[in-house]
Amino acid sequence: MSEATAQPLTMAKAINAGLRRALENDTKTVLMGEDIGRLGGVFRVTDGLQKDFGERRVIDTPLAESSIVGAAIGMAMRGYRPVVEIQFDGFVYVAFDQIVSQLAKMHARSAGQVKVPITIRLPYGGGIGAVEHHSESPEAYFAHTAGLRVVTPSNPVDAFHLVQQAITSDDPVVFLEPKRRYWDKAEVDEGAAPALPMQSARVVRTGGDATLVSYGPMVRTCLEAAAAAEADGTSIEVVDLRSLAPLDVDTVAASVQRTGRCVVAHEASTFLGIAAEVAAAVTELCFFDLEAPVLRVGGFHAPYPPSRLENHYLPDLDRVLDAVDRTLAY
Amino acid sequence: MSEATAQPLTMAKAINAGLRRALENDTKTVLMGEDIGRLGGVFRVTDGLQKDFGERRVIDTPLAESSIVGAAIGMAMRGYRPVVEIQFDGFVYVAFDQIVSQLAKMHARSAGQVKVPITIRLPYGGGIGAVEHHSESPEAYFAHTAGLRVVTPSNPVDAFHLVQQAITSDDPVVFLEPKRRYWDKAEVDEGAAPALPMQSARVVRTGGDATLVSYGPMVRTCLEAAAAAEADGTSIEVVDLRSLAPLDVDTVAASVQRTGRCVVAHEASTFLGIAAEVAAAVTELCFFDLEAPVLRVGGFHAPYPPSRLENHYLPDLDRVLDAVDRTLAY
Amino acid sequence: MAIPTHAPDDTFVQLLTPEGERVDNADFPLEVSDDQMRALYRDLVLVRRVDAEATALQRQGELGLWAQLLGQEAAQVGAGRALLPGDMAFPTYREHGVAWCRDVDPLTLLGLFRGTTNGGWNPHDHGFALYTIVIGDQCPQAVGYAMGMQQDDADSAVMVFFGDGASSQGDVNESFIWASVFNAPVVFFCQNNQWAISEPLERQTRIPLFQRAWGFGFPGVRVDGNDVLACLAVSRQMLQRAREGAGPALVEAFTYRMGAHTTSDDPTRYRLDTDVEAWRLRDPLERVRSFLHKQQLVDDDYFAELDAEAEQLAERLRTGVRSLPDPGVDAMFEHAYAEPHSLVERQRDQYTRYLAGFAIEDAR
Amino acid sequence: MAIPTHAPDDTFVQLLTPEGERVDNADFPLEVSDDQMRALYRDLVLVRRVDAEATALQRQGELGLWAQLLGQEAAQVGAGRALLPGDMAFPTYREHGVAWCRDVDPLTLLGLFRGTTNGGWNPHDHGFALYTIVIGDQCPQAVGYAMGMQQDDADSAVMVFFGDGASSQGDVNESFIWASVFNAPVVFFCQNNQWAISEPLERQTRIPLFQRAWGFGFPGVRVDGNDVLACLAVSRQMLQRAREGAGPALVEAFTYRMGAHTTSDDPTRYRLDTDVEAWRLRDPLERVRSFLHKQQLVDDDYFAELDAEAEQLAERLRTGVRSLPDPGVDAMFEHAYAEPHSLVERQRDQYTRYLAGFAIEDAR
Ligand SMILES: Cc1ncc(C[n+]2csc(CCOP(=O)(O)OP(=O)(O)O)c2C)c(N)n1
Ligand SMILES: Cc1ncc(C[n+]2csc(CCOP(=O)(O)OP(=O)(O)O)c2C)c(N)n1
Ligand SMILES: [Mg+2]
Ligand SMILES: [Mg+2]
Repeated sequence: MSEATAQPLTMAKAINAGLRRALENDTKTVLMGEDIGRLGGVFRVTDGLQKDFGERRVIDTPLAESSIVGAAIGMAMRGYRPVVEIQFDGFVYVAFDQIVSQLAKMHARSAGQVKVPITIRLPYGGGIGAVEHHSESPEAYFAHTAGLRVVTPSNPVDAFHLVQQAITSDDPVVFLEPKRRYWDKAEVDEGAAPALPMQSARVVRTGGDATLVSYGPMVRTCLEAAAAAEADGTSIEVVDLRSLAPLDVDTVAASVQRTGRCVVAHEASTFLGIAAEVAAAVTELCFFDLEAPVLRVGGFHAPYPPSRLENHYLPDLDRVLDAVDRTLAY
Repeated sequence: MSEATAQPLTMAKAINAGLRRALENDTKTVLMGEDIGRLGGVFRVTDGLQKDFGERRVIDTPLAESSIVGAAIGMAMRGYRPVVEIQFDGFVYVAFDQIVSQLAKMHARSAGQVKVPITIRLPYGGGIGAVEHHSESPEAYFAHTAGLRVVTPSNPVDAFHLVQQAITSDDPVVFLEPKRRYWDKAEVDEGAAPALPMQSARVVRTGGDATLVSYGPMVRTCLEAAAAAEADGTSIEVVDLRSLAPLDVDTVAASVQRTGRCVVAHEASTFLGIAAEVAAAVTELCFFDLEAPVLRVGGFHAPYPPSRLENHYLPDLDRVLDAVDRTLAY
Repeated sequence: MAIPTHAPDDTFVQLLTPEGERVDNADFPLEVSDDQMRALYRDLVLVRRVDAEATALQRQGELGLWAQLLGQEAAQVGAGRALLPGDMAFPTYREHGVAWCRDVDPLTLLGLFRGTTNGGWNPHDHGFALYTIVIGDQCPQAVGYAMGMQQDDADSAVMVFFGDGASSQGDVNESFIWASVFNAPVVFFCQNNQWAISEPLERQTRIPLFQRAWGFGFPGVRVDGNDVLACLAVSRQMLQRAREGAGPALVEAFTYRMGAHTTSDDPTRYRLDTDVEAWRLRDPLERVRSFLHKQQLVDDDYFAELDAEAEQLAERLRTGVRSLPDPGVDAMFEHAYAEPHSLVERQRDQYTRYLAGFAIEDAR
Repeated sequence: MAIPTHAPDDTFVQLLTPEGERVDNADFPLEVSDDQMRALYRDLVLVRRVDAEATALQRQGELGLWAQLLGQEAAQVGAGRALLPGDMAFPTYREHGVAWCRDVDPLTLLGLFRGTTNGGWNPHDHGFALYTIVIGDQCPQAVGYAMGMQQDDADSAVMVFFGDGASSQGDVNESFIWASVFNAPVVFFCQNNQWAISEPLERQTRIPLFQRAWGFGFPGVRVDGNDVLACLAVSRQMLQRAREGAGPALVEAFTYRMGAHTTSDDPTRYRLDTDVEAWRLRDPLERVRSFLHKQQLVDDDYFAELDAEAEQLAERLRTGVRSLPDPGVDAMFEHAYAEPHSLVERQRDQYTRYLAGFAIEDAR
C-alpha cells in the first residue's frame, strides 16, 4: 500500500492516486479506455499506471466506446471490476445503449445474480476553451436512468475518496470528473478514511439567508459567489451534492428549512437538468418553509456554443448572485 | 390528395393516414426503418405505404438504428425530409449518439445553414405485456437535449395532425407514439385543419379543484381518474401536454393559477422525469397560487419490471387519485 | 488455419445429408458414437417439443410471446453440445436449444416469456448468459468475458450467438475487431435463418455472411445449419482452437426460420409458402431420424420412448407454466441496485404503505 | 472490378516514388499535364503552409487547438482534386487539405479552432460537409447523402474521410454495410496515419485496413498516401465507378502523422523519433519537387513565386485570425432551432435583460 501522508494534489493527481489504490487493493480491478496506457490519458489521469500495473491491468482499447462498456460488462461478469475511461463527455453517447440497456439493468434483470461493478470515468463540463463535443454536461441522462449511480467530486479530496468508493461499489457508477477543475489543488491525506459515504451531500459553507446547491465544477463558482455575497452582507449556505443519483435531498431540505430560500446551479441545460429534480423534491419536502420558489441557474436550452461564447453559456458568479438576489427579493 | 371525410380511426391508422398525407404532399418525404415496407411495421403503422409509394419512398433498412438516423441526416442534407421509425423505445439508445451529437446540433453548429427536418417515430411506454426493452419511456432524454423537439399525441385526432406537423417542421422532432393506445379509436376528420400548433398543450377537461397534467398514454388514465373523482365531488382539470419540448408551461400555469393544486403523471421514472420539470417550472410561475407542492406520480426508479409486475410500475387511476387526494389534503 | 479466400456461395460444411447419408469432410472430421448419435437426436426432438409446446401455450394466453426456433434445432444443439462446462455462451432470445444443452430448465424460459422474470437462471451456474433482446448487445460482452478468460489463463472459450439481421449492428462488428485485436477466445455463431423479422438476407449483406470474417482477419466458415453433425464438428473445432489461443472465428450456420419471427408475427405478409416448403425438405430432425433408421441404431421402441419422454416434458411445461409464481412487488425494488439506495427505499416504503392502505380499505 | 483477395501487406499503388520517379500502374493509369503537376505541387505547398501557420498561431494563443495534417498533404490533395463540383465530401477534423480543394477559406477553418464558430462554411455551396469530431459519425451520414444522390439520379458521388482509429467504430462498419446493400455511390477514404492519438494501428486491426472491404463485398485498395498522383488516380477511378453505379469502394491511404495528434498532444510519450525520421524520407512534397526539378517543369522563379504566395497566404491568416469576429450572444439562441421555440425565446429575453442590467450598472 502507498505511504499515507497528506500532500497537495491536483484533482487529476488525486484521482490517479485513488485509481492506484484501487489497483493495489484488488487485483480484479482493471482499467480500460483509449490512450490510458502509455499516454496516461489525454488529461494524464492514468499517468504511470500501465507502467506499474502492466498491460493486462491497464488496457488500451480500440476506438469504440460502445464496446469499451460492453467488454467491461463481460469482464465484470467474469469477476473483474473494470474502471472505464471515456475520453470526453461528448463521446459517451456512442456507448449509451450498453450503459442504459445493459449495464443499468443487469442486476435487476438477473434478480441480483449478476453484478456489474463497473465505474465509468467521464470528464465533463465546459470552460476549457475546447472544440465541439468536449464540453457536454450529460449527467441528467445518467441520473434519470434507474440502475445507475452518478457521483461527481468538486475537489481533490472528494475525488480521491469518491473514485475508490465508486470502484468498490457493487453497482455501476458513472463517475463524472469536472475537467475544468482537474488542476485545482488541495491537501489530500491518502491515509485518512473518507469523511462521508458516497451518496451523501455536504454543506461546504454554512449560511442563513439562502441555500445554494451545486455540484462538480460549479461548486467553486458557488463558493466564490457566497464569499462575494458575504461582503454585501448576505449569508449563503452552499451544498455540494456530490451524488446526483441518488440525490441526498435530506441534506438539502434540512438547509432549506433553515434558510427558506434555494438556488440550484449547474452547467447543463436547466430544462430537465438536475436542478429541476432538486427544485421539485425540495419544494415537496419544504413547501411551507419556502419564502420563494427554488430558482435555477444553468445552461440555456441550446447546443453548447463555440468556445468564444462559453462564458455566456456557463453560469458565472454574477449569474448565480443574480438568482440569489431574485430569491431574496421574493 | 385523399378524400377528406370524418371517420373513426384507431391511433395507428390515424398516424398511417398522416404519413400518407405527408408522402402525398411532398415528394421529398421518405420513410425509413426496419420492417416498415412489406410488413407495414410491427404495429402496421406504415401498412400499405410501400405498396403505394414504392421502395424509394418507403425504405426497409438494415438492422442498424444508429445508421438509420445517420443516413436520414445525410438524406436531409441532400434535401429530403426523412421520417424514421425506430421499432421500439428500447432500441433508440443505439442511435443516441447520432441523435444527440449530430441531429440535435446540426442546425446550431452550421449557424442555420444546414437544416435536418427529420421526424423520429418512436412507439413508447408500457402496458402491453411485452418482454424487456419494449416498454421504455425515454422522453426525458430527448426533452433534455437542446436542439430536439419532442411531441406525443394522446388520441387519434392529435396523432393525425401532430405527425404531419412534425414532418413539416424544419426542426428534428422526436414523435413519441403511445403504443398501448394504438388501438384507441376516435372520429378523425382528415379534411379539418389542426386545432392547435404543434407546441401547444390542451386542456382536455375543465375543473376547479386541482390540475392534473399528463401526456401520451397516461392522458386517458387521467381522464378516467377525473371522471371517477367527479363522482366523489372533486372537480379535476386535465391538461394534455402534447409537446414535451418545448413545454407549454403557460397553459399549465394558467390552469394551476385557477385550481391552486397540481399533480403530474407519467410512466417514466419521476426522478428527473418530465414531471420534475413541470413541477419546477409551475412552482416558479405560480408560487403564490399553490396551496400544495406539485405532486408527481410515475414510474419507480427501477428498471421496468417483468410484465407480470407492470401494473404495479405503471401509475393507474388509483395512484393518480391518491396523489390528487394528497394534494387536496394539504 | 489460413483465412479462406475463395468459397462459392453454395458450399458449406455438411456431414449428414438431408437424406440421412453420412458424408466426410477432410477439414472437419467427426467421430460420433452410436450413443452420441442417439443423444443428439433426443436433444433435437425434445427441443422441438419444448418449442411447439411453448408456441401452443402462447396461443392459449399463458405466455405473452414466444420466439420460435423451429428449423434451427440442429444449429443450436450442434453448437450447444460443442460447448464444454467451463465455456460460456451468450445467447439472443431464440437460443432455447442452446439453453437446453446448458441445462437451463425450459420452464425457466417460459417464465421469461410469460413475464414473471427477465431472466430466471444464474448465468454463472450454467455457463449461459441471460437472453439479450437488444440486437447485438451481447457481442461486446462476450468478447469482454473472453478477455477475462484470457487474463485468467483459463482453458475455455466463449460462444456468442446472433442472427443474420444482427450482423448489421455496429456492436457486432466492433466485437469482431476486439476479438481480432485481443485474439480473444470467442467463437461467433451466426444463425443465418434468412430473415430478420420481415427483412430478407439481402437487406443485410450482399455477400455470404461468413465472408464478413475476412474483413477482420479471422476464419469464417459456412456450415449446413440443418445438419447437427456439421454444426457440432465445426463448433467444436473452432472452440478448441480458441481455447488453444488461436483466436476468434465466425461460424455461419446456414438455416431457415420455419416459423414466424415470434408469435406476434405474420410471415404470410412477406414471404412465400413455397420457400418454406423447400426448406422443409432439409428438416434438421428428419435426416438424423433417417440415419438412425438406416444404420439400425434404434428400434421402434426407441422412438416410442422418446415420444413418451417428449410428451411428459410437454405435460410438465403445461402444468408448470400455470404455477409459475408471479414475482412479488418487492422484487422490483429489491434488485434495482446491489447496495442500499435512498430513493428506491423511499419509493418502496411509500408504495408499500399505499398498498397497505388498500388492504385496510378491503378489510373494512 | 473484382474484389481483390490477395495482396501482400507491403504493396500499394504508387505512381511517384519517394525519389520523384514516375512509375506506371496498369490498374490505375493517370495522365497528368505539366500544368496539373504544377498545380498539385502548389496545393501541397500551400496546404502545408496553412497547417504550419495554424500550428504557430495556436502556440501564440490565437487558436484553442489545431489538428495538424503534416505528412498527409498528398492523401488529402490527391483525394480532394479527384472530386468533381457535384460531389460531396464528408471530412473529419483534419481534412484541411480537402477543404482547400473544396474552396473553403483556411481562415474559416481557423475560426473553428479559435472557437468563433462550430463550422463556418456552407456545406451546400462547397460540396464539403462540416467537420465531424465524434469519430465515425460522418460515415452513415455520407451514405445517406449518397442514397439521396441515387434517388436524384445524380451523376455524382460522395467521398467520406476517416482515420485508422475510426475504423473500429460501429458506425463506420455499419456504413460499409449500408453502402454495400444499397450500392450507394460512396468512396470510403481512410487515411491510415498509423496512429489514433497514442494508439498504434495494431490496436485497431490485425490485418491491413483496406482488406476490411472484403468482409463487406466491395473493393479495397491500398495506396501510397504520400504519393499525390497515386491518391488522385485511385480516388478518381473509385469515384467514377461509384458515379456510374458500380457501388462503394474503400481506399486506404497508407501514410503517417508526422506531427502531434493535435497541438494538445505530446507524442514523445508514446512513439520513437526514429519512426518519424524514417517517414520523413517519404515526404509527400519532396518527391513532387524532385519530379518537377528532374523533369525541368519549373525553374527557380516558380519556387520563389510559390514561396511568396505561401508567405502572403500565411500573412493573411495571421492578420485575419485576430480580426475574426467573436460571435454575438444572440447566435447561441438564434440557431438552436430553425423555428420559434418558446423556451429558447424566454431564455434569450431573460438573458438579454440580464446583460442589459450590467450595461445600466456600468453606465451609472
Ligand atoms: C437494436 C434492436 N433493433 C430492433 C429490434 C427488433 N427486432 C427484434 S428481433 C429482430 C430481427 C432480428 O433478426 P436476426 O438477427 O436475423 O435474428 P432472428 O430473429 O432471425 O433470429 C428485430 C429487428 C431489436 N430487438 N433490437
Ligand atoms: C467517439 C469518439 N471517441 C473518442 C474521440 C477522441 N479522439 C479524437 S481523435 C481520436 C483518434 C482518432 O484516430 P484516427 O481515426 O486514426 O484519426 P487521426 O486523428 O489519426 O486522423 C480520438 C480517440 C472522439 N473524438 N470521438
Ligand atoms: Mg435471422
Ligand atoms: Mg490515425
